[in-house]
Amino acid sequence: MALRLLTTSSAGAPGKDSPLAGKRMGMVIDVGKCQPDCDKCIKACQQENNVVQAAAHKNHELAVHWIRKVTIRKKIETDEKAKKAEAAQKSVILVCNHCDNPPCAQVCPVRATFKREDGIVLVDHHRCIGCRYCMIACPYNARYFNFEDVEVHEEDLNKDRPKRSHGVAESCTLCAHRLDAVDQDGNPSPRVPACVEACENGALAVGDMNDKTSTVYELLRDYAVKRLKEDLGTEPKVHYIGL
Amino acid sequence: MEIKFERVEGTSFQYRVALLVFGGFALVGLLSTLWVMKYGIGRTGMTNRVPWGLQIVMAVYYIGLSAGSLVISGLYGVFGKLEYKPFARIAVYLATLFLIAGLLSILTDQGRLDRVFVQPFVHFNLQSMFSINPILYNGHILICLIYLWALFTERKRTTTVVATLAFGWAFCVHSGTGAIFGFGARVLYESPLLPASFVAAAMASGTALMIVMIVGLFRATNRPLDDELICWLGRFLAICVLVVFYFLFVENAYRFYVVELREAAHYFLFGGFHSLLFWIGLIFFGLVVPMCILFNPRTGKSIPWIVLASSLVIFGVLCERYVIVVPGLTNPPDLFPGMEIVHDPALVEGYATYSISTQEVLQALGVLGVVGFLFLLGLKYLELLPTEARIHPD
Amino acid sequence: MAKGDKTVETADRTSREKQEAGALVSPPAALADSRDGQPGWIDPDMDFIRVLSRQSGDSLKKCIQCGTCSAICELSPDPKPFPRKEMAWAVWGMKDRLLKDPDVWLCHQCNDCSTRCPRGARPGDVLAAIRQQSVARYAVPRFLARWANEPYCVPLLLGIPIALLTVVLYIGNSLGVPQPSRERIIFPFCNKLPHWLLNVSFAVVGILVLAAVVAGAMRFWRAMMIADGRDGAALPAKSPPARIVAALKIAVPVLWSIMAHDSFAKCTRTRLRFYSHLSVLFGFLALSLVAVWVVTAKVNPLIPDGLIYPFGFWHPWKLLANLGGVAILAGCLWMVVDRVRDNEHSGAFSDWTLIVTLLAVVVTGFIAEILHFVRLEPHRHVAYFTHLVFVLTLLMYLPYSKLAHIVYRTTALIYAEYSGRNGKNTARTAGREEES
Amino acid sequence: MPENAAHGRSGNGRGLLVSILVLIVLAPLGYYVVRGTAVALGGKPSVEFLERPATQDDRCIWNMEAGEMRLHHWEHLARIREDVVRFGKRDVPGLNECRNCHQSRANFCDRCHNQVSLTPDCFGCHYYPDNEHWDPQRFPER
Repeated sequence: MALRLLTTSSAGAPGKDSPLAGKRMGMVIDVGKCQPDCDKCIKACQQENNVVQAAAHKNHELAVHWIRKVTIRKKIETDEKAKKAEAAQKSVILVCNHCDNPPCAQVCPVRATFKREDGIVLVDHHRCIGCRYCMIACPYNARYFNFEDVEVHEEDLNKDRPKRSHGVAESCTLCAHRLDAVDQDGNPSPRVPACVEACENGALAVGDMNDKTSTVYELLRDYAVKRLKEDLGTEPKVHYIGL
Repeated sequence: MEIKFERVEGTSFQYRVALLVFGGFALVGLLSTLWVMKYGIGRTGMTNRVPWGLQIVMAVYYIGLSAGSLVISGLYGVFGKLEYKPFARIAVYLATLFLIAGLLSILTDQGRLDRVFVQPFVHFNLQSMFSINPILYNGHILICLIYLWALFTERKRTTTVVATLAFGWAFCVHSGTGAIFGFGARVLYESPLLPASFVAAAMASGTALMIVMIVGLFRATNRPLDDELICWLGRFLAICVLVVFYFLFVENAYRFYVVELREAAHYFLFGGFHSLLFWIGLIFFGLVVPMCILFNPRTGKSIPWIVLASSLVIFGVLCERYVIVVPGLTNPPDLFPGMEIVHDPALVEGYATYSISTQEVLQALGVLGVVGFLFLLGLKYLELLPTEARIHPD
Repeated sequence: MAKGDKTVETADRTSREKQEAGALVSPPAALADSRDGQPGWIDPDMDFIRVLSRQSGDSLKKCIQCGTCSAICELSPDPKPFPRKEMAWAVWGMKDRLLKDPDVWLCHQCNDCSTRCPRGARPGDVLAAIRQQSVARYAVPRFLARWANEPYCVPLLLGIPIALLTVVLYIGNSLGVPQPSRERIIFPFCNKLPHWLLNVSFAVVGILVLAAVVAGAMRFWRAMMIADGRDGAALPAKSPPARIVAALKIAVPVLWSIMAHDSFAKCTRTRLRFYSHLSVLFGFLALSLVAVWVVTAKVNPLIPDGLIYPFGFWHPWKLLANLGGVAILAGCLWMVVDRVRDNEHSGAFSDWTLIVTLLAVVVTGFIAEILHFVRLEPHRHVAYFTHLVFVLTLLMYLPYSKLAHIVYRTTALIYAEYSGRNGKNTARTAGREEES
Repeated sequence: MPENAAHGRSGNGRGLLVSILVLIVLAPLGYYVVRGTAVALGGKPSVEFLERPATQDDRCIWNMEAGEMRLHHWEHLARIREDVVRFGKRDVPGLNECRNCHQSRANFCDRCHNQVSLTPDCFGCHYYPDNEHWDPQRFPER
């Protein structure tokens, strides 16, 4: 492990040596490749980020879901069952959209929710006071609250990742800890997020949208993409192909 | 015209029972809040889809009541109407208490109460209404206290200055509270009319509360009170109610007019329990019946009828606060326009539900208990109530 | 006791007093006691009269020497009762006579006399103003006592402890004076402030204050002795141990009666004063004891295995300190309420300074404690610094501010006991009066 | 003297009240006398140092001396926390790395925190083994 001597120089402000400078992380989801009855990405996320316990919550509405999957179809006004069945169903992955203008960060009274330099929207659990204003402000219902402490078995735990205590809000972090990972010498050695790693169909991609060599860049260049609720001007960075 | 203010003796059986009841409420509220601090707010009716519940409703309601009380004191303080001087002190005292109640309601609702007293002071976000409002609220409490002091020491010029300041500040406070809900994420919140209609409802409920309080207190302590004063307040209340009605009408008409909002408007008006509260609680009992009473020349001059109308308005505005806060959350955001969600294994599809839990009721009672307790103590130890309130003293 | 009884007795006492007082402090007797010893000659100190008048709302002009005050006062001894004679002396500007008078300090200012004066004069306030003058005369050095009672000196007075602490912190932090190794006191979580240096400087200030207190008390004692004509008279016992025993015999009951608030308990105007002063006194004692314990921990033989500072919440000293803080807070707030309620007597400047300083000490202390527990950096250090400033203010000006009553009232009470003024040794007093 | 007219409080009751107050004020002194005697008679002193890693080196991986660590660890942790959470700098060992050497939370963290009544919320979320199987040899004598 590389040792950076802790001197009095504060690492407070993002300086030139910031590993995040110049990046703009984004996600591309290919709806067409997503298999309807596959939930590998969700399982992987829960395992990686210790949300598995929260997901096993007795009350479904109190559980935390960083990544979830909904099935949608065209709205058909008629009541004919046959027609309804005809309409193509799609499985759509929903995560935090990591907006460029995040309303959650705007309304947070203590700046616990913030947008990182590379565009990832995170919650500082050490600071959150649990007012849940961010959940009200989020147009995507992508924020979740830890209503209760959840008992965790030590063997189920990913010990390098925090578990949760009650009273703080949270959402998908785009596995920032994996993207920021460093190797033995302190050089960046990013890994892809857990959900992307788990997806066998290649439906998910996460990367730097400014980096011309990244998959995300190529996908965004080659395909027409849609974003959710673009009319609100939140500029989400999660893009859908074939929605 | 010399007005004498006198403390109540506070030795009667009823007074002690009231003190005991409110004290008990406060204790229950304290215990349930401690429970929440230890175990989290999982036992409330709130969920990930409806993250705000009764406590926020009550906070908004209390802050509104505070505004209205201040309006009554402003009749003397700002506009110099001497015949309302007898009510000035009690009005300002109530305004202060209700603002404290609003703050307490918000406080008890936080997930990490231990951090609330530290983090907001260290990290400040001026873009957030939740950061701006505490300044407005605490400033308002401070101004109210100065106002109270000026009234107690009978400083006439200071009273006028502070009262005017408090009046203006109160408008900021209540617009600020309305602005909490003003953003695009929730269809039913997104309305520039909200702060204005918020102020109107606040005036109505506050005036109504003052009428009930004044009549109740004067009757209970056997102090003479001129009916004419209350009748005038009743007419003022009627106008406020009319304005509230107007704003509600415009808001809903607008929602029906805009195509994108039509579905939400339909949900708001005919969507479930909140629609019941809206039609029965707010429109019928809260606005229509009081207006019938107040605009009727016979009942509009009878004190019991006016008190009845006021009580109904107080209840109606509580319903209004509920239908502001909750339906906006239970109505889900339309993530896929033109599509419908068939299956969502994580969250329940469609409209969410919210039901008030015992836990929240206990906390709300606790806040009420604290305020009621302080109010009773104030009656005993401060010279709040006049010996009489007459337009033409003998 | 029924109200009727009391009235009868008071009336009875008033008439008796009036005759007695007339005999004792009629003008000729007072004249004989004038400043330069010439019989029949009074040299009024006009400044003194002016100061007293200002601080007591022109009470001196209102006094008609009716003696109601002396009759009502529960603390006044039967022979030569106060405050009537003090009022007379004050009117005549007999500063020297008044400042040597232990009776001025026997008054605990319950203001029974002020509320019941038929002319609306306030003897209680007059005596308070005299006490303040008395502190100014006996304090060492005198100019500090003068400053301590001037509102425009407040910035200067606050500036001194701030400067002192800043210098200490500068020496400790910036100049990097090393922490002595092998500390007996362990600071597991706090070294932003150079505690050992703070302890040393507080101890030095404490010793200086103690010296000033002792010097002031001795001056006062000697002055009272001279005034009583018993200069050079010693305690009856001869040998030193016997003397100490004799001194203790006098001092211990007096100290106990101070702690028990015997005098306050006699005050009829309001019961509030008894409780407020009781809680402030014991809170002060508790906090002083804790402070002394922490400051002297390095040399304290009672600490067997080092002292961990800051204490945990359930540590006995911490519990005591918190209790003491709450007691002072409650007591001071009571005092504030008492003074605000009483429109006539709202307290002098020195009075308010003491209450406000005490409140500031306690409130900043609690804030510092809370910030310590929430570990808010660097706010907790700022709060602690402010707290230290107020503590140092309180400590430094103890011999000069209103707080000096700790010293002078105790001295006066002991002297009163010693000289038989408190009515127990009336024979001696009576004999002396016949002589004069 | 109408002494008993002093609003009905008898001298005895007051004496009792004051005696109790004096006792309360002096109680901690008594506590120290008892404890000092116990230590003098061979009892265990209550101030103990904390668990150290097996290596004799007095330096932590943060390259700091133990005393320095004891005085400043939370400030460094807070700074690392800001670095990691807000600025994505993960090249410095944080709380997760402490447990590689100091294996018992009870002995390495809680003891001192309990002594001064501090309850940091670190362990509500961050895993730290609470095993009691620490090596007593690691306890250096005072």
